[in-house]
Amino acid sequence: MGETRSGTDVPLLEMRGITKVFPGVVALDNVNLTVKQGEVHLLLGENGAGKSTLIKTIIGINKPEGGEIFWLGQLMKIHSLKDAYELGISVIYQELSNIPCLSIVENMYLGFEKRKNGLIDWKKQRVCARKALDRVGLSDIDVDTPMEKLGMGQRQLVEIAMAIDRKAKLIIMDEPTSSLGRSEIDFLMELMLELNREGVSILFITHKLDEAKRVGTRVTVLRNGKNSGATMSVKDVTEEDIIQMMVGRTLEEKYPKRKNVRIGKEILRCQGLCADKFDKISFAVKEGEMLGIFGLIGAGRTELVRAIFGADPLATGNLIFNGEEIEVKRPRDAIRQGVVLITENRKEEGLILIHNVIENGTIVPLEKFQNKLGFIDNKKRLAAIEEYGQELNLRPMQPEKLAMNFSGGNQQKIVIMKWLISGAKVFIFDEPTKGVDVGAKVEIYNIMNRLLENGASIIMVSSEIDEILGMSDRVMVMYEGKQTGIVKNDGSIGEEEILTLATGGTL
Amino acid sequence: MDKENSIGKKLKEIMGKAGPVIAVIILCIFLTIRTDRFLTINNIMNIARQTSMSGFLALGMMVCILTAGIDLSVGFTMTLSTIVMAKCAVEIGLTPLLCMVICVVTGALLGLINGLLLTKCKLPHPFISTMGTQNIYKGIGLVLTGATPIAGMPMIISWAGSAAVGKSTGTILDKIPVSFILMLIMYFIFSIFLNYTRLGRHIYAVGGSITTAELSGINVDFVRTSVYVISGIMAALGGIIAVGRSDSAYPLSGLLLENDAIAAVIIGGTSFFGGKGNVLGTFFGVLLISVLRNGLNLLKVSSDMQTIFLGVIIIIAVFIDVVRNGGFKRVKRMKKDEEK
Amino acid sequence: MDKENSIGKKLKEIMGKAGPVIAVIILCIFLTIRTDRFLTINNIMNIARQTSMSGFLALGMMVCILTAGIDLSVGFTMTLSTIVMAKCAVEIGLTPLLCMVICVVTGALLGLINGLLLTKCKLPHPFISTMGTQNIYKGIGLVLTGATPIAGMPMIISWAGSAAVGKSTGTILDKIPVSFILMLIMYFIFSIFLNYTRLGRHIYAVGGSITTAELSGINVDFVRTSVYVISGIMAALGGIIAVGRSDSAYPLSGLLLENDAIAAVIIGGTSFFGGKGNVLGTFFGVLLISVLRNGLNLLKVSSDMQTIFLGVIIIIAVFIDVVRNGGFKRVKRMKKDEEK
Amino acid sequence: GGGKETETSKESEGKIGSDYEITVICMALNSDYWHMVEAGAKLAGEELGISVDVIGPNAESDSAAQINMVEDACNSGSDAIVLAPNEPTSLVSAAKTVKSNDIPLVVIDAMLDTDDESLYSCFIGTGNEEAGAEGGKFIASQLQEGDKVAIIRGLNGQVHHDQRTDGAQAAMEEAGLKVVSVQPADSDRGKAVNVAENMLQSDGDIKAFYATNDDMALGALQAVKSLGLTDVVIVGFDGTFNAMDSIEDGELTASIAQQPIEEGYQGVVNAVNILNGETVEKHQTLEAVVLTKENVTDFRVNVEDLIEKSGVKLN
Ligand SMILES: Nc1ncnc2c1ncn2[C@@H]1O[C@H](COP(=O)(O)OP(=O)(O)OP(=O)(O)O)[C@@H](O)[C@H]1O
Ligand SMILES: Nc1ncnc2c1ncn2[C@@H]1O[C@H](COP(=O)(O)OP(=O)(O)OP(=O)(O)O)[C@@H](O)[C@H]1O
Ligand SMILES: [Mg+2]
Ligand SMILES: [Mg+2]
Repeated sequence: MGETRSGTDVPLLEMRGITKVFPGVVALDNVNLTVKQGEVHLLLGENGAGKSTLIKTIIGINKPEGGEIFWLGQLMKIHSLKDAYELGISVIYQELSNIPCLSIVENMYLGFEKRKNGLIDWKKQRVCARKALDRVGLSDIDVDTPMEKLGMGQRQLVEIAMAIDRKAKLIIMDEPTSSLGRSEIDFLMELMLELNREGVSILFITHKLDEAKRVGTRVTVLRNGKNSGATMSVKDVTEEDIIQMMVGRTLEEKYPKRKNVRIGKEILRCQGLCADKFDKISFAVKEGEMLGIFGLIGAGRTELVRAIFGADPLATGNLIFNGEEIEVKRPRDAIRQGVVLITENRKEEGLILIHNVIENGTIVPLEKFQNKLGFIDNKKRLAAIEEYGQELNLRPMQPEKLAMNFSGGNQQKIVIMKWLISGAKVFIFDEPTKGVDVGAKVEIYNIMNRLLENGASIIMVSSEIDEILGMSDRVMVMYEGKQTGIVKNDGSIGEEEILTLATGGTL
Repeated sequence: MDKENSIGKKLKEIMGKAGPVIAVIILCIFLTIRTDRFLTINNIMNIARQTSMSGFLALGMMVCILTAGIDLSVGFTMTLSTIVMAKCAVEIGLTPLLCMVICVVTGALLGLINGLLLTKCKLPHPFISTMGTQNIYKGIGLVLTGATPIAGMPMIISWAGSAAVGKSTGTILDKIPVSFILMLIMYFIFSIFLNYTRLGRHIYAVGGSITTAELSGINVDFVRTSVYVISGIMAALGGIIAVGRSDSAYPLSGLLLENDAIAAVIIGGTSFFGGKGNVLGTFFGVLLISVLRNGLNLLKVSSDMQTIFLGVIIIIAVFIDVVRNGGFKRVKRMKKDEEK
Repeated sequence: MDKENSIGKKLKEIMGKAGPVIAVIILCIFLTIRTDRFLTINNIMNIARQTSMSGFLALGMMVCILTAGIDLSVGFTMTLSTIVMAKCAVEIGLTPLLCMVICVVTGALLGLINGLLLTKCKLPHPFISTMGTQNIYKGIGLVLTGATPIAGMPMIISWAGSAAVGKSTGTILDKIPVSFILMLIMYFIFSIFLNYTRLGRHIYAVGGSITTAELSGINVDFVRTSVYVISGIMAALGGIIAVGRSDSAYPLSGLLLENDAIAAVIIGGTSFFGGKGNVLGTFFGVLLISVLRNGLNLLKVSSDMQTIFLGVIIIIAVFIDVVRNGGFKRVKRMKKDEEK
Repeated sequence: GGGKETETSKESEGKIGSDYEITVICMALNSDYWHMVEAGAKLAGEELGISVDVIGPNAESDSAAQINMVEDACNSGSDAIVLAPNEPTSLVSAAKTVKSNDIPLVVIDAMLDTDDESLYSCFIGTGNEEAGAEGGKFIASQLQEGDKVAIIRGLNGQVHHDQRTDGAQAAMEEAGLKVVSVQPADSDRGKAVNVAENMLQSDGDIKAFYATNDDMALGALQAVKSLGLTDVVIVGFDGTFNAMDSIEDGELTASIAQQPIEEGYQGVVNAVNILNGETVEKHQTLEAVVLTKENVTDFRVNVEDLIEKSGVKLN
């Protein structure tokens, strides 16, 4: 690893003094970054540190106010994405970027169509696409399948196939693993190392420090749009050092302990829940208890919790709330009982991005803010926002600010605030820390702990074993829509047992 | 971020809300200078009278657009409601008040059909369903009337459309049209409704993000159906005024009215993508179009040129909105909005 | 998932593409039974003739809708292009071929304006910009002609609109209208264009997701501008046929034509949200409307009832599409699409 | 022709030397017909030395716009208003507005649908129904009893098209012709081609088309020509220049011409007379002329002279 094949020491990519200002924000302030030939370079930093912005300046989406970019020692002039691709730079964006209604092969060659006599050569494209898909382990998928029929992880792999097929010298991956499960991640890590051996450089952005350390050669950390310390060799730093560089302090514990929690009576019981993607699921949660739900990608966890919440139809099964059977046909039936879902996709399903914190925070229990005549009292709404905003440590604490202008972690807090204000009792979190930086993660865990201390129950769906083992009282594991076990997380089990269950084995 | 928030943003915000107001004022000043007939009580009352009907229609259109919808059938919903009312009044001879109630109920029902097509039949976009019903309502109106106007409305119906507030009091009250006052009252009610009631806020939420609204426990189908019912009711009310004004219900009265209503709403700053907009903006959007039409008439500009002016004004008003909202930045977001 | 994929899905897929075809066939069978005038060569040629103009307009509208856009100005783009052509031919006396070129160039320019308003002036939605230009183009046409038709076109121009392929050959060629053949050729060209050229595929991509298209290095502004230029050109070509057919260019010829074009495209299965649709569907969408109009005329259905039928057909056609595509499930996704 | 009366009215010129402002509001300003009304009105204005404004909405179906125009005219300093109401019932309320402003109102072309004679000072026009009947009789004179005839009309719901249709239909049926089909083509030439084609298809041997305006008649002509038929009688309405060209070329059979120039001219002259305190005849009827190949050239020369004098530009 890390040996330069060209024999020269000319860096592949060198960025000097990059400055990028958005109205009101200095997103990048004099940032330097050097990617050598044949290395896996890590770019780390908190949410909003400027990582995505930096890579967007490489490919010409953002025009920086200051700074220079060199490609193999030459000043790089990129006017469009095409120029970047032609130089040999491929990008896998943070937000999945494919066109759902078009087929895999179309997506792969979008903008780079192979042509014969001026017309698109579909045959050749299919052949090439087939090869590329085989390479990333999608050999059983037809190249003409519409993208929308694939799962999130599969889509991510198609994007990687695309990058490989373009014979890039540098592949930039902006959080490619955030929607992947453990085995896919392992596969991807292997693939990265393999590509690297073939001489491809990789610029890798992630919030998962363990995987970063597994593949990284060198690491650059950004903090508030500035370089935080010099670029270092991964061998020379510990995870703690990196966290220190990212957040400016050390974190005492990654998974804070709960105090004063009293696990009380059973509050929600699910019996024999069945639907399309899951079968005969039964479990219960108690007051003050956190139940973790683990599974590999496509295990059906999201579908399960959405069905409990009434967002998707449930075929059969009973929901018993506080000892009484309830019927949940739509989300509002669940909400009325105090069972709420914080979805995976906060931007599209949790927030109204163009509305401010007050609107977002009070939309569920609007009737609570009505005066005697039935009109909404805005003073009461503001007071509630301020109260809960303080409690959740919302930053910045500006009730009139639009949700779209908050960072990822703070957006998650607004969603939680909405449900806190509605007086929910059972909180179902689906991947609550997806794409959230290490510092903000701890804040979210603290909020969860406080909820539990106040007697609420939590069901947490997560793909990170660490998080599951670090936070839950009990763990339910799912495999291909079936429940393979519920175990107490009292130290008697560990990663291995959970993974056995998650791959269909028994303990 | 914060600095901008303080002064510049506040100013921008005020400008933002006042945009159409400023346009109306500039237009009025220009017209006052160019023709001494403009700033007379009579003319102002003319404008008031001419504004009322489209004012009602625009209000209904606005709530639809706030949910990211649209109601293309609004013109012929109006026509058909008034035809039903006129038939009841003139041919069956029901009491005028009952006839008016029937008119409003008809409007509500026609709106309900639009809403149900969207929420129950799951037609993908109200553009399509209301384009369909627009033709249907128009056709039914023509069939019902045999394509001839129904005239001879009872007094009370005419009153709403053509009477003045006072009667030979010798004051200005004799000139203020009742219809305009009714419209003002309705705008006031809507500004309360949209800002201070649950349904009102839910309309904004559904327009802001339909999925989030659904997952927040809002009865999205109810909200989406409601706005078309509201639009139907507003169309019927506008229709009562139109009938009063012309003392007849005729089957082509609704032709192209949806265009003016949409234009007024968009000029008034309501986002075409839903979730953003206010009653005041729409009011001034309606006013801008009325003043423009009146002014061009007074300046004896030919109707062909008026058509051109209207087109230009729609584009300029929206363009100002784009620039005002920070142009590029916002547009980037908009583009994202459009995206699947 | 997989089982469904095999048989049922395949069937659904074929049905999906064949939807409007089946509707056309059913309608034809019905009409053949009900009136012996329907299935005659003369009548089929009538339908062919009556289809051509709207066929061109629908093709242009389709590419706009494929990018999740819309071109409301298509009718008056047609009108204005033909007026310019007619003025060149009749008043200036340019050679007919040059006049036709001028017509197409005018259409392209008018389309370009629509495109630039969207991409350069960043107007938020083509609904607004083309509603504005619709009025502007209409007004300019009225001013240019003084609102009276321009008649007396040179032969060649009339030829495209009214001639038959053959001339006293005594065969069926004498009856096949040139305009229909031209339309068929254009549909063939478009089916190649949309499926086998980069711009064609990029149109689908932009409609599928504008942000992703941008991120994939597609010049989104170019694509979006192009479709309006294409729409303008199609409108102009449709216009040449319309002029040839009626031997005159008149300033209200474009009134409401956009409605038929949109209806045909949507009936033909193109998604209102962009990214999905094919030329064949649009062809049968256009045909369905023409056959319907012709059939209702033959059956002596009053024009009022025809209006109603058209509305009902729009709704039913789209509803079938909803059911066909798996109703609920798809609608859920659609809802997400609409969302910000 | 309207020429004769024009000369006789000239005598009254001396009496009037005032600076009246008269607004003429047409049904629309979208056809030669209304431009001829404009020409007549302008002509009268020149002769009488007063200022005449001619306005109108851009579609005959837009009565709301016309109501607004009447109100705005009351307010823009007009001394008298000459109105061609595009919707006889709706415009009654506008007439009331005019009355309440104490402005004399001369109605031209089409009557208001009201029994209240105090609303207007006088009416000048051809009855559309009577003119339609003239057309019907003309067609009957060209055909045999029992022949099939089709009518192409303007938008359903537009009253003067109703009247033109009714008049002609009644006259033709009385003469023993068979009216096999009445379809609207929305006053649109392109649509008329389709409609005529479909009519010929569904009813075979149609011997005559009657259209309630010339554009639609010319559309029917196109359809007849493109199907290679001859000997079909086609009669339009309005006597537009396009129609006159076509009649001169022997293609269109006839067009029923009202006297728009005379209407406009008399409208203004009567308004001035009323302003001068004279009494005028309440209902003044102008004859409709059936233009055929025989009389069209003379008629046209006269019309062109008058228009040229008025300074109104036609296309
Ligand atoms: N188009 C834009 N307009 C305005 N501000 C922006 C824009 N894009 C990014 N920003 C701001 O720039 C800063 C850096 O954002 P960026 O997306 O680069 O963060 P990041 O490091 O990728 O974070 P994450 O880990 O959450 O992806 C943030 O404060 C963000 O709000
Ligand atoms: N928004 C979506 N659009 C299309 N497919 C989706 C969407 N969300 C989930 N899926 C797909 O549905 C299938 C079931 O996944 P589901 O989300 O239930 O699994 P899971 O156990 O929750 O795993 P994960 O959430 O980690 O993907 C997967 O193939 C997934 O990729
Ligand atoms: Mg990022
Ligand atoms: Mg999931």
